Amino acid sequence: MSILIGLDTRIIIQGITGRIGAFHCQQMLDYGSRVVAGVTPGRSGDQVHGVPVFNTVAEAVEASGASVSLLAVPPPFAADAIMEAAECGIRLAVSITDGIPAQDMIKVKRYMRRYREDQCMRLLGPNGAGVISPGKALVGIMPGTIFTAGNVGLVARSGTLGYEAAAQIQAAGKGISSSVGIGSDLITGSTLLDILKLFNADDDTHAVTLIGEIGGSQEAEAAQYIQEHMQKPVVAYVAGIVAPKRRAMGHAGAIISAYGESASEKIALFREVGATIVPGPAQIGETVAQVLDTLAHQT
Amino acid sequence: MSILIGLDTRIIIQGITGRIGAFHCQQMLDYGSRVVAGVTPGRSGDQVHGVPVFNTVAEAVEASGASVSLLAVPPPFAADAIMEAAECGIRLAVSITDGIPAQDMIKVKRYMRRYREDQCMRLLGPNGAGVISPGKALVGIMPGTIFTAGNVGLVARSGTLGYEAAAQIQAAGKGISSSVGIGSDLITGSTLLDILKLFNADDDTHAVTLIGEIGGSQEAEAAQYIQEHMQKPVVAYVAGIVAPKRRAMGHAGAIISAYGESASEKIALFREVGATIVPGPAQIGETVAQVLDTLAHQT
Amino acid sequence: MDIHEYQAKEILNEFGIKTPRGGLAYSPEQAAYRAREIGGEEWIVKAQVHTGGRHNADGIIRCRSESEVHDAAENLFGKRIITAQSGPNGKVVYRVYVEGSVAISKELYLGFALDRKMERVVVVASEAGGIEIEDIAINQPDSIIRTLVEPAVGMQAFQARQIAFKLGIPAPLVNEAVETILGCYKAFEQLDATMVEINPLVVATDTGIYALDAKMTFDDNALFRRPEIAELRDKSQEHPMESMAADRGLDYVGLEGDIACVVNGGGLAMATLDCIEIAGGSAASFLDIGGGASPEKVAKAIRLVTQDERVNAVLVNVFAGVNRCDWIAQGIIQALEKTPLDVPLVIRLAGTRLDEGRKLLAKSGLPIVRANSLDEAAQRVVVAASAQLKRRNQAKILVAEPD
Amino acid sequence: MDIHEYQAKEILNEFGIKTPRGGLAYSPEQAAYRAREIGGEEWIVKAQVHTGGRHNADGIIRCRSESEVHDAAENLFGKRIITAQSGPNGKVVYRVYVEGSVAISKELYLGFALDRKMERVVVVASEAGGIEIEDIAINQPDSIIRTLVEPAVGMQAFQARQIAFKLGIPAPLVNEAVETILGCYKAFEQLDATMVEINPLVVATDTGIYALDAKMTFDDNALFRRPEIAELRDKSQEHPMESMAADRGLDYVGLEGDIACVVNGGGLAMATLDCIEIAGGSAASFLDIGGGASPEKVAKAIRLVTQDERVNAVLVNVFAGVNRCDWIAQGIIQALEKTPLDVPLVIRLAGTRLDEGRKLLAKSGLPIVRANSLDEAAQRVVVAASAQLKRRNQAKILVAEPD
Repeated sequence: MSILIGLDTRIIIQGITGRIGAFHCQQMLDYGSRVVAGVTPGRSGDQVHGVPVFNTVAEAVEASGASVSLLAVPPPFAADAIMEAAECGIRLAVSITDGIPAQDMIKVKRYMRRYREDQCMRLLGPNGAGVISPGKALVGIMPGTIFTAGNVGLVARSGTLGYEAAAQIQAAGKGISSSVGIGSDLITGSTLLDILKLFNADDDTHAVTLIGEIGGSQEAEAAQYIQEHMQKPVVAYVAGIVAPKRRAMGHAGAIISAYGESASEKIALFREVGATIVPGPAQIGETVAQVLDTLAHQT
Repeated sequence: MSILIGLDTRIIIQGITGRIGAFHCQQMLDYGSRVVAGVTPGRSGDQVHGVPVFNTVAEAVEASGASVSLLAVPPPFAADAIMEAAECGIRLAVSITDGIPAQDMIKVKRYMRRYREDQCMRLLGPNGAGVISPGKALVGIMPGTIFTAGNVGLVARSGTLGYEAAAQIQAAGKGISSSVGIGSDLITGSTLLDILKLFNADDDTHAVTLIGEIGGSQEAEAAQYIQEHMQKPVVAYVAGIVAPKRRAMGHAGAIISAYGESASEKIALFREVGATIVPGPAQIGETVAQVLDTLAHQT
Repeated sequence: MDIHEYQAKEILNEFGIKTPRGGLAYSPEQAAYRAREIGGEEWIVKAQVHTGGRHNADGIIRCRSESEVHDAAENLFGKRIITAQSGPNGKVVYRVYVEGSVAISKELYLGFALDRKMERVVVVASEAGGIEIEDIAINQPDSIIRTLVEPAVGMQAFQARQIAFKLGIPAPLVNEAVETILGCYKAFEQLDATMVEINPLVVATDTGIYALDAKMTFDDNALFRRPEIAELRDKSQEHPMESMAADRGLDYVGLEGDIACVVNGGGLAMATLDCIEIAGGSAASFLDIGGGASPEKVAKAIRLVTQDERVNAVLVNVFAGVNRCDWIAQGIIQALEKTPLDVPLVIRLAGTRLDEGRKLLAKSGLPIVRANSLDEAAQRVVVAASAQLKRRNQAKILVAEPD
Repeated sequence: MDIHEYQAKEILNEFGIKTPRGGLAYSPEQAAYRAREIGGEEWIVKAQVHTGGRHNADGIIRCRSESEVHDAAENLFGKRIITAQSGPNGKVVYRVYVEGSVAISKELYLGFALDRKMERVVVVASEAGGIEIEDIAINQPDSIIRTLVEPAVGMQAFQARQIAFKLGIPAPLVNEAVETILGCYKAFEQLDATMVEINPLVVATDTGIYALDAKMTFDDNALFRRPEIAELRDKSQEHPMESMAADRGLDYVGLEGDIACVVNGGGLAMATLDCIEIAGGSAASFLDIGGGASPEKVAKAIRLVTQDERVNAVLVNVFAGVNRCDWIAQGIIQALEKTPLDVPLVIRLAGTRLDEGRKLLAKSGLPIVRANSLDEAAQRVVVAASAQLKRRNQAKILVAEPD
């Protein structure tokens, strides 16, 4: 098992005929992902790397039976494309687009909430790396080679820092069940907490590595969940210990930011709820390996 | 028992200092309704018929513990006032305003749906008569004298036709548990179905009188519910048998109107699901009396 | 509230919808002048009346010269256009719109309306444009595409794209079609329309997407905040009684019989008509005085319905809730004291301040028939109307005899 | 993107918010002229700089004559305003805004921002206006009113009314306050702002509600659809490096140390800084090249960070996903072939097309230090920087000796 995607996942790419869409189509196909259709309005009948293109998501889903979409759509059109996916039967959408206006994302999230929870599309990103279940499927932009199949669930807000963690875990001789890049935008489709829940329920995931960073309340929510519900060891790293101190803001935004948004506060929170803290950014791999080895020893 | 309101219901009036608000405040107080506060922005500290006035619904609710509101607010401000009630702890709002723009009502309904079902405010109207539980409380504009307490639940789309039915039931020597005027606007807060459900669950209601009319799908929904769930006899009247035949519309609106919107189709539907059909508008009272007497005979 | 085609097109132009070049004319000479302004070799002269179906009623004329345009306009001015949608009296032409001809490669249907059950705006489209939507619904129901708009976010581009592709719009024109569809939606939403219809929406050979006809109807309840729309009202297109009623804050509906009804509330109005029918009579009209009507408003209502020469009796049936029977009575007295009625008047009052109302009427000594119930009211007014009809016929015979 | 107070006021005026009469000036003479235009007996001369806290930094001067206005402006032009919010370099004054004085009876705070956790716009208000919101939050936390806006319908009048009454606005001015609050919300929403702040919002004796100061910040991601806002950008208020970076599609953050970092992604950037710190070094800056960077963009990035004279070493740390190591290598080679670096360069590449990238760098024969891991990269760049610092100091001594 794995989370979100597996061997049989059927995938479409929205914006498949664009430079970025076509590139990742090739990368995903190379990895073995089942990219079954693409969407670019007005390009129905074309093919990209052998994948048939349709005018609309509805047509692509109907023809291919896909339930997952990678969105490589430029910022001005990205919100519309996400809503199209939500409306047309996609259950998991991965938006890799960087630069979507915040109000568009407010709208998108509002729109997605119209569906009942069990029919609601899950969104990763925007500006996120996507998801990989090593050896099974890749829906995103991460380099497939740095992931070995195994039993660590990896979730990171930052894409590249997630790669760093994956590469270190690989170098430490361990493997990954699934890895998720949430994206670092102000408003994201999914949170650390959402992904933790999935790992908690996944039999193939024996431990979870969580890569947080300064800002926002996602780590605090995740820590609370770890304390109350998590049945697997969690290894946590939070980037930004020496990040530039935030200047006085002098405006309304300042008092929204709650206590607990600095890296050191977040690390303290994770320590409190029993997570294993990674001492420095270069020690992610070895810390994960230690935790896994202890686990193996216990059972 | 009764539905929606009872002896202890605490009521506010939004727009209490207006001509219509003040008039119905007096009428409701005369009937014995517990009107505990009123709202008119900028008039905090005033009194209307001894009822204290507040600037906002939040203040009025906090000071009075009210959970029900009668809204006598002019059309341009009515949607805002309904949303204020929904946001500030009101559980039942009765909007008597005639002439609220349709798009305002779309917005209001959209806004109300943000609350979970069990926290969602119930709205009667707009352009509705409200609700009366005879001998207990009146929140609306119906003349109290035409209602005698008893065991018939009465629900009507039209306000004045509801009065007609109530007066006939009274003249036939029968009484009413609660009576609800839904309002005849295109978009209403509650439907015949919503009120039927409440009557079905109310021990004091032994039979229900339903007054429908041409247009819309409320009667069809109600008929389906009667067939599947209704455990009490229903007496149905549908006005508009000789209503002017609708002219050809020649536009998109025409094909939205589904089959079954004419009075005769609606009557046929009610007949099919076992409701007792009132032969003519002047026979509502006697038909109800017969049904009640048969019921009494059976038990 | 309805507006004219040319007004709808002007509005839609502001929202980015393309229409053929055209100009309004109030005279045949102006129509010919417009044709020259527009240029080209073919023009369409279109009667500006508040009804659909003009094509079948010769309200739209194709012309190939300026003098043909002149003659077509001359033919249209003053003409009464009677269609299935116009009502039996039709609508008189006081303005014509002259439009350049467009080379059509595809005729589509596009409409926007409120779906009261779903409480949302619905977009209706079909490849089978150019004929009435009712006919499309009967003949080609599968061609109809229905799209609901989520009110939280409004219509989205992807929805418009889906429609455009299903309509078979050629790929290079899809973006223009999307702009057209979204533009109509914005006009609908921002101007409180209750209906926007473009039929046909055409794909013109080589030149793009055009609205060849356009209808818009607006929410009367929202006119207070749309003064620019309220200004477009054209009373020449309204039934004179409806028009007069609306000016007085009343709601008038004309029917075919001879009993005028003054009532409060639509439901009670319909029940009253049903009762009159059961009693063997037939209503000439009903006039809804609404809630909280003042004596003056009631008096106006009585005077209004009795202007109708077909009327043989008047029934006032008011069940007062937010109304007051004493004010109703005062209004009736005002009306009758000024101009005595020459037809019988049956009055049934109930509800708020009934006793006060009855007393006022009794004290007035006016010749009115009182009824205590709906049933009684209907029966008495039917009897009164048929008696009046007899008297009228006798009077006619009396007048006719000397000849 | 930040804009000036006077620009924010012009925008808010369009949304119905009242501000005192005022005018912009580019010279002391123009400032005095503005004062005469405005009239009255008292004026406020305000430095137009992209930072709050101008009051404490003598950026706002009250004047009682036109010559005082002239002198105040003269004093401000060219001055560097340094506040808690401005950064250590402060902001230089190139424009002043002259404003008529208003008789204040109440100073309030009103702000709008995005609440990322709630994914909604939040309205923050307080009776304790005139001081920074952080200080209000510490000193009078109970005075703060927070209101969330439901995105499906936008801010409603009742919410603005609640705020107005809680702020203790006198009843006759509540409607004006409601219009002001809703106007700010509309400006926020319709122009893709991320922050609107009016501090103080004042109740002026007898004359109404005025925005005495106004700050607006806009969503950089939405500028593509707000050209009228994008035009308001004032580069004189930006850090030159940030400004240059932004012009090249890069994201630059200046820090206090001596190691320049070129990275991809904010998270990896922060981890890189953490690693350098752990290795005993300190970063001068980091520059994020983002995703899918072309060789040209990478070359620009290298050239940009090395313009900083404080820099003793450069670290390129790229973990390529949507980026490509071969393009990164090409960019580095381009930059170095044109202008050889005079500081050491440490390169750590990983991810997509790593082998191709490494080969290109090896083949180029350029003097670069290669690292295989984050750890190694940090250690090597710290060593390189400290060696360079020594060389620099020696060079200085060598230069200094002849004297």
